[in-house]
Amino acid sequence: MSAYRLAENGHLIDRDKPVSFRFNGQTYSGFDGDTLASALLAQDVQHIAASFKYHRPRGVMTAGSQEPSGVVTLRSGGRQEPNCKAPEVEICEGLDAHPQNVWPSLGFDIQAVNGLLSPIFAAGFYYKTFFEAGQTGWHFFERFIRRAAGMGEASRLPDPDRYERANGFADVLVVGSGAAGLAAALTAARSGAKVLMAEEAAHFGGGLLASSATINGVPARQWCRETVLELTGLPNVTLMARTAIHGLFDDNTVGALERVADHKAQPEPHEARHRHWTIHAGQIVLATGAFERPMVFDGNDRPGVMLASAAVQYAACYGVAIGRAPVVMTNNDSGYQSAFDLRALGVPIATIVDPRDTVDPALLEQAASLSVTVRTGHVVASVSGRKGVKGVRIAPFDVRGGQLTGAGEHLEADAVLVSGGWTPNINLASQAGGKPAFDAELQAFLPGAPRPNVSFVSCGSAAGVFDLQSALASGQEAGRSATEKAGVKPLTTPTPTVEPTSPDVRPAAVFDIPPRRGKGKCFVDFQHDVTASDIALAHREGYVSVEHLKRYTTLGMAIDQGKNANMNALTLMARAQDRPIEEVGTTRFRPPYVPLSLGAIAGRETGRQFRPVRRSPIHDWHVSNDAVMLNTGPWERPRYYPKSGETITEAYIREATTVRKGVGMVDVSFLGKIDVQGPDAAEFLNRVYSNAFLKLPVGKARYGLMLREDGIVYDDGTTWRLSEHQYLMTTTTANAALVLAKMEYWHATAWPELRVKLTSLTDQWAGMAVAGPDSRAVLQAVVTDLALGAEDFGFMAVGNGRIGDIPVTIARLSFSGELAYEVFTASHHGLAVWEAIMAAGQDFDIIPYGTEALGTLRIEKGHVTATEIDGRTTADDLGLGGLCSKKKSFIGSALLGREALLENNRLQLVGLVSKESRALLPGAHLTASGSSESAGHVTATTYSPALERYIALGLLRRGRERHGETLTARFPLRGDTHEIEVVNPVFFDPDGSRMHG
Amino acid sequence: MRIGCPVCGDRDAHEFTYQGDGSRTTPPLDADQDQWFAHVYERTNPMGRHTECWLHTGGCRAVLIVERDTVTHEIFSVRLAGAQAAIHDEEAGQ
Amino acid sequence: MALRTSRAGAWVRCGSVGEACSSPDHANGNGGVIRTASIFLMFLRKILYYHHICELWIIVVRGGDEALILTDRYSVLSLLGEALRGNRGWKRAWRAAEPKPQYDVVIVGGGGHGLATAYYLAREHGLHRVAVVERGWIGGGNVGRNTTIVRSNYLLPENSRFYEKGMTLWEQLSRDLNFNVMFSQRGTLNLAHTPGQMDGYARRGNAMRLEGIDAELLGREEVRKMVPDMDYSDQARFPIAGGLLQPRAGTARHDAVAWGFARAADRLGVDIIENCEVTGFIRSGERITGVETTRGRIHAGKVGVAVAGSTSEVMRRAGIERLPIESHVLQAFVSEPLKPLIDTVITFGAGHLYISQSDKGGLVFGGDIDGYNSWAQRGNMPVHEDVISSAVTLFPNLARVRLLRNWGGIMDMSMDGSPIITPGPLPGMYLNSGWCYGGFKATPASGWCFAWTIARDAPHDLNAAFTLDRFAKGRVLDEKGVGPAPELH
Amino acid sequence: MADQSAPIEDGCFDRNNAKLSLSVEHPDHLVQIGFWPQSAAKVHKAVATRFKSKKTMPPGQFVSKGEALCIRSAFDAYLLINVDPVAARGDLSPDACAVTDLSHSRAAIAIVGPAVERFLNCDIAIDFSLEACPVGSAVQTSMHHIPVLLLRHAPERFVLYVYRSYARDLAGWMADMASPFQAG
Repeated sequence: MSAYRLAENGHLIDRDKPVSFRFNGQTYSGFDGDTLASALLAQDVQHIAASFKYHRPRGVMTAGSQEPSGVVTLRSGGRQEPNCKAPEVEICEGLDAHPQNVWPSLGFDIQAVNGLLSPIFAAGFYYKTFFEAGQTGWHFFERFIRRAAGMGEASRLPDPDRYERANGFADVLVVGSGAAGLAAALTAARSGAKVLMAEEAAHFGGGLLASSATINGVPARQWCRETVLELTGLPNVTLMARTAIHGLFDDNTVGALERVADHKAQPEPHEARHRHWTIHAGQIVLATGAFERPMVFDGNDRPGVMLASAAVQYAACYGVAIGRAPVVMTNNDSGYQSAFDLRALGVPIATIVDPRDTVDPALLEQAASLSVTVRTGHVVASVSGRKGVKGVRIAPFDVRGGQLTGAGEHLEADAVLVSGGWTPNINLASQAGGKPAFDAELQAFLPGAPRPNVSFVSCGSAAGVFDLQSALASGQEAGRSATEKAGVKPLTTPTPTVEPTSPDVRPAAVFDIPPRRGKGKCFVDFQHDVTASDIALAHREGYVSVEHLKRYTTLGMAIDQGKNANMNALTLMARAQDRPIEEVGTTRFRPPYVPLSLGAIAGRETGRQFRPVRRSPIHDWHVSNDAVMLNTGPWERPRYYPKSGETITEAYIREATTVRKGVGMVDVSFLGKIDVQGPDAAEFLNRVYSNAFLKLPVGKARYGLMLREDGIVYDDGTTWRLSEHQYLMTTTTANAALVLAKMEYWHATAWPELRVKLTSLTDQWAGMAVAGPDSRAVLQAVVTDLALGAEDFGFMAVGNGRIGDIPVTIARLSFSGELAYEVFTASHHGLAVWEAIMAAGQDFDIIPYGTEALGTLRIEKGHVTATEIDGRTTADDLGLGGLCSKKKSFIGSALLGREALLENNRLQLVGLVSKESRALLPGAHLTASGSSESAGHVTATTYSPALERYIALGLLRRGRERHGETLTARFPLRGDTHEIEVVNPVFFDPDGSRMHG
Repeated sequence: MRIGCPVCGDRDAHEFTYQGDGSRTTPPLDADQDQWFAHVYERTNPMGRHTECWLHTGGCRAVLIVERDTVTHEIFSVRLAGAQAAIHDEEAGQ
Repeated sequence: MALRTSRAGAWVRCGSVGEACSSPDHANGNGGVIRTASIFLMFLRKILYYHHICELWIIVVRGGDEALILTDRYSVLSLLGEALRGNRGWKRAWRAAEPKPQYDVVIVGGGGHGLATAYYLAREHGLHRVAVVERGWIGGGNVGRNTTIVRSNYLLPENSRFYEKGMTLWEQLSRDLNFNVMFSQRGTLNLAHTPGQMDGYARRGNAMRLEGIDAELLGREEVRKMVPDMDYSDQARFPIAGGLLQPRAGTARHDAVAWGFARAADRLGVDIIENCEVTGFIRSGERITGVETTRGRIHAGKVGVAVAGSTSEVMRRAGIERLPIESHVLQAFVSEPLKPLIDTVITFGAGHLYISQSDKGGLVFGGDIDGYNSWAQRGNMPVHEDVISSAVTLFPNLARVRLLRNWGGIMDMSMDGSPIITPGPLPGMYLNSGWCYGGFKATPASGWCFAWTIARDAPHDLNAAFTLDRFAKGRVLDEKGVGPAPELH
Repeated sequence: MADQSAPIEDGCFDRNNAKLSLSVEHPDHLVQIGFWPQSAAKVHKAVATRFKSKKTMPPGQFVSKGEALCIRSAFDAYLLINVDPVAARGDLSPDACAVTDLSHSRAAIAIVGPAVERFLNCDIAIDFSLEACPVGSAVQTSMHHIPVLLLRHAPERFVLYVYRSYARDLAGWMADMASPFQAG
């Protein structure tokens, strides 16, 4: 004896297309166009959920995204989706929905016992206990609290669906497609402005879809359809349904979620499930409508208690009657209109209860004509029934005193339709605007003025204009002014005529009915089970400010985001504080306006496509030669080239040994490369590098050290002078972008007079280092037009030659400490030059080597990299103090001399040798024997084939004075201690004879 | 937030990289330790109108001086820094 | 044991046990009988409590439905007792104090650090004539806006020792404050994705262990056992190589920390004065001797400033124009409430993301600051895209979970990423600032050290390094090694 | 010697249709001429004479003469395409300008079809409508954290230039991004 499908009506459903779906393990059938809520109500399934804390039976209260209670979980597996609002879920064949947060079942939920203990579980109870037995006690209780808390269960499997991002542009963005939205869009569109109208629901029209009014003589629905048809036909208009505008950010940048395929069993191949739009709007018209306001009375959360306008929508749009004997309670005239509309739609409304003593006689007359009894001066004091409405208690009520004035009487009823007034939807306006203003007539807040860098205008019920005719006019005016501000000449059209005039929504200030003798459960935030007594308790305990109240009671933090709770909470708070609501104020609304899938915001930047991959021109060769690759920031670099099952250690030892004894080649295309060109290039380099660069001759390269402005080492690399005005600077791979940006900053802000141009060449040049005693011979075998003999091409020489007919630039540099050359060529020819050198090197058993072997070689030479240049070390700390010129000023020179940077107990670069002939561990800490106080740490370790010992570099306090000392390298994470000896960091060929030979 | 790059036009702020307080003028390299300390370490950090330096890393790589309100994020002006500024002004003059 | 009566009721400071037992004013505060009875019962209760006999509370039912609970301690017994009486007996958590003209110490800023400082001034240093003046309502600033992570896994000893002191305070904070701050020691796991990152975490983890702090270096399979839902497939752009775990770290309920400290401080006589903005400072010569506020002048022997992101503006009102601090917006995000899904705190190593799940079921996460100066407590969408693409990359099952709320705090980013807790810069003034991302986890330690610094007019060893003049001397504490660029810390 | 000018895997764009098609392009040369206030007039004149354009073009545009294109990439730089470095310098002295050969630093991808604007807007927050971005526009922006240069040759034809090291990855990203436009 409750909700049922009406014989006719329901213009959004197609009665010829049945759709079967499952809920709570049972199969049901609805029609195409039904929502999960309307389809279940049509078959009298009202109890579909349990509340968060007390697990009270809950049903659907609204017809849209405002829904706080009717919340279910859809599907299972990777597409399982918790916390779905039943009125938003469009059913499709085979949809499987199930209740959430219930155990063992919806019908028999053990946790409902919480309801009996509710006095204990009042707001904030968990702050007052659970800590008596310390942390162990808390952790014990916490497990149960976490399992009881939380609504639905998220999937633990990867989501198979595709998500996308997109950007949209419009002169005028219209948010909402109700009367005001359509009027605004029409005005702007007809004026020729580029219009984008977004509607959160599946269909355009908003309140018009269930309105019994006529516009220009035709039913509102038809006017809406015709207007949408006209807009669809205009080329300058984009209409987006199922698209919620969720955020209004700086400079009219708007965030929107388009639910592309939620209404399908699953998306089409290549189709995104959701698309997140970033819309850049010239002007914004907020036609976001208003929420009908629930009222606070005993049992107001029972399934079957619903907003009056929602019941009208279910009847008009889905052909569903909410009950056979519903009672309407309203504190304003719109409740009457809903009752009359329901009667016209075939829903048998018997009684209207209105706390006001005097009511517009026309309404009473119309009620009488429909034999609907009206009980003025009365309210629904309480609802009886647990899993549905069995009956109500009607009682007399004193509006001024705000109290029941009698026991009242019981009335048979199977639904309670409530209208507690209307709250303009000012979420987006509040995100981006000033403080909202309280309207005493409407008992609600209106949008504040926009911030200076945001431009929007509110219209229709979102601006407190509820009369349909005025709303259309207000929409037109908003469309006109937005079009004008967007720089398009607006065309004005006469406002459509509306019959009959809309009911007056101004409410009597009755929003909560305190139960007699304080018994009874009156809910303010339905989903988080926050009751009127919780608010009184919060006030008593001093949580007086509106933000304290919300955080203490968790009011407004559920998935309806306070849409139903905020105004009633503020009213109760203002009364508790004995202050007008304007002074109590409201909290700032925060994005997003509706909950939105993380996948949509992430778009396609997940999994393998999370961040781009950068590859060297020689990449494919490395892969086809079994290189094991390593992520170095965005780059993929060869780490080592294992031969027939070699371990990484065996591979790098072989590679490093070959370079020391014969010849090897490593891809260095990853180095940052910058063209520094112009008449003042030399002066520029002299300012950014700590060592002198003015006199670097053409055809020579030099190692350069770059400091930060605070004197700490920033980056290093070699710079080659290619011609009088052109230098090629190389930087470390990791700092390439940062160094270029820093140099552009210094050039533009400090030295604009310098005639120099800085350009990235990282991808213009492929680079390879040929290193080893045989390197000269290999290159001489393949390079023409460039004499590479020891006397012709000395250390740090730079010259141009050819390999085949490919031009190459060669510099005699060495990072490995061997005789070595870096061969640069234009990227397109990188592979060809690499293969040519490999071919020429076959007679010398040339091998490719990777970053691991390069690490071994540089550690043996004591060359520093990012593990030593860690953003805290000075040049002197690293033994590079000599590179800080005393004869010039440079970036960092002024702050280099600060007290702490000159102390002698600083961490200094040292060499470390294992005294237990086993591998040293990077990240171990160096302690004087017998102490556990860290005096430094191990930065990089390797087995040294050249020295046949395990060696490492480290940073040690007063390191340079402690060569020969024995220390303990502690690695407590592995319980390892290791006796080591401090030595000079240049282990191998300290005088560089091999490099200079 | 959108920044009007004088070279590229109006662009979303994610194309730009903040380079720090733009109201400071880099001291000459041979200025003393106190001048450089004030430049490197001290900030007025106003609540309101603030001069900033941005780099259009996701676009033309111009260095820009932006005046912006640190409370409302409203941007009052954007101008080029360095040599580009001189060339821009000269051409705007024609 | 000082007996001090105020207008409404008897205060009894209870010796070394250091717990607050007093019965501040109750609703109508009348009648001498009540006062003497309450003092006698207080003694009785004190004796019983001292011998740790179970909590005793006495209901005195006095005519009508007015009842007086003589103890104001939270406990399961007081919860049950009050439940039977419709929860009408609970006291205000902190009194709505009116500003007095003179205090020994005035703390500017009613956030976590300001309230904690006032609490420790009263509890550790016996200073009761203390006021906390807050511009809005307490807990409205960063303490109510962070992602609730508590840890001490720092590299530099100056930082790790300070934050470890915080950890020891956190571990008994609920009992100290008699307020459940829900400190959930579920571990913090920093993920590494390259050998180099593993080495970096080894250095940090070993440094922690040498300082006696818990730390474990996990390999890929150990991480997978602990957090199975992350992406271990070959589709991962930056495969997980392992991670550094601090088992004792975790999360705490941020609002409870502010309210817990406020209530405990109030019980020790501290005046908490909300809606009281400091508009200027009272000086005699160079010395700061009080504050001008929107609710009148308040003189004080010492003034402590703990206003985090607003530091520059407040100090400007004391004539200090330039500081090594920039205010930046850091956004935070919370998802819809879910059944238990993530059981530890996780940070992503290949993008800036930290994520955990609150006890109410919402996933709480954040990442980088927006990168430009801001006092707006809100940010823009590019950060949403970066943080959330990192979250969905790390947990591919989160694509279908919904974002419920997004907000921002004002971070006082210092020039080396480490805080400032120091006497000065003017005589009679004490500064607590520079907290960048780390303010919430530091709340107890910052309060404890700042109280010591104010009471003793000299820093404790734990905050001796957090000076204002360290930058001029080059004695920076740069955890990340990115130098004097506030937006990079 | 294999020509490695296009690092994009063949078959990467194998789902082209009438709505949207992607293809690899092979520009010969790409040279940047950087200059300073003192030499601006001289360089403008040199470029104007080569490209027969009357006045100095503002940044964000390009002009073409035969195969050669000239983009004003900044107030102090031009980018010439299909003009070799020596010709690009012409008789401008090293004091007057910095000529940088970038011919090997970029790969090029042509994007053609009626869906080109919607496709670009998947990642790029720029209004590509013809009013906002007419033919002859040179747009320097970024896509998927990668800097790109877009030239609009025709209402439905853009050529995108991307740094070479990113090219293969961006091509894969664009192919995936194009799939909804090219499906069915």
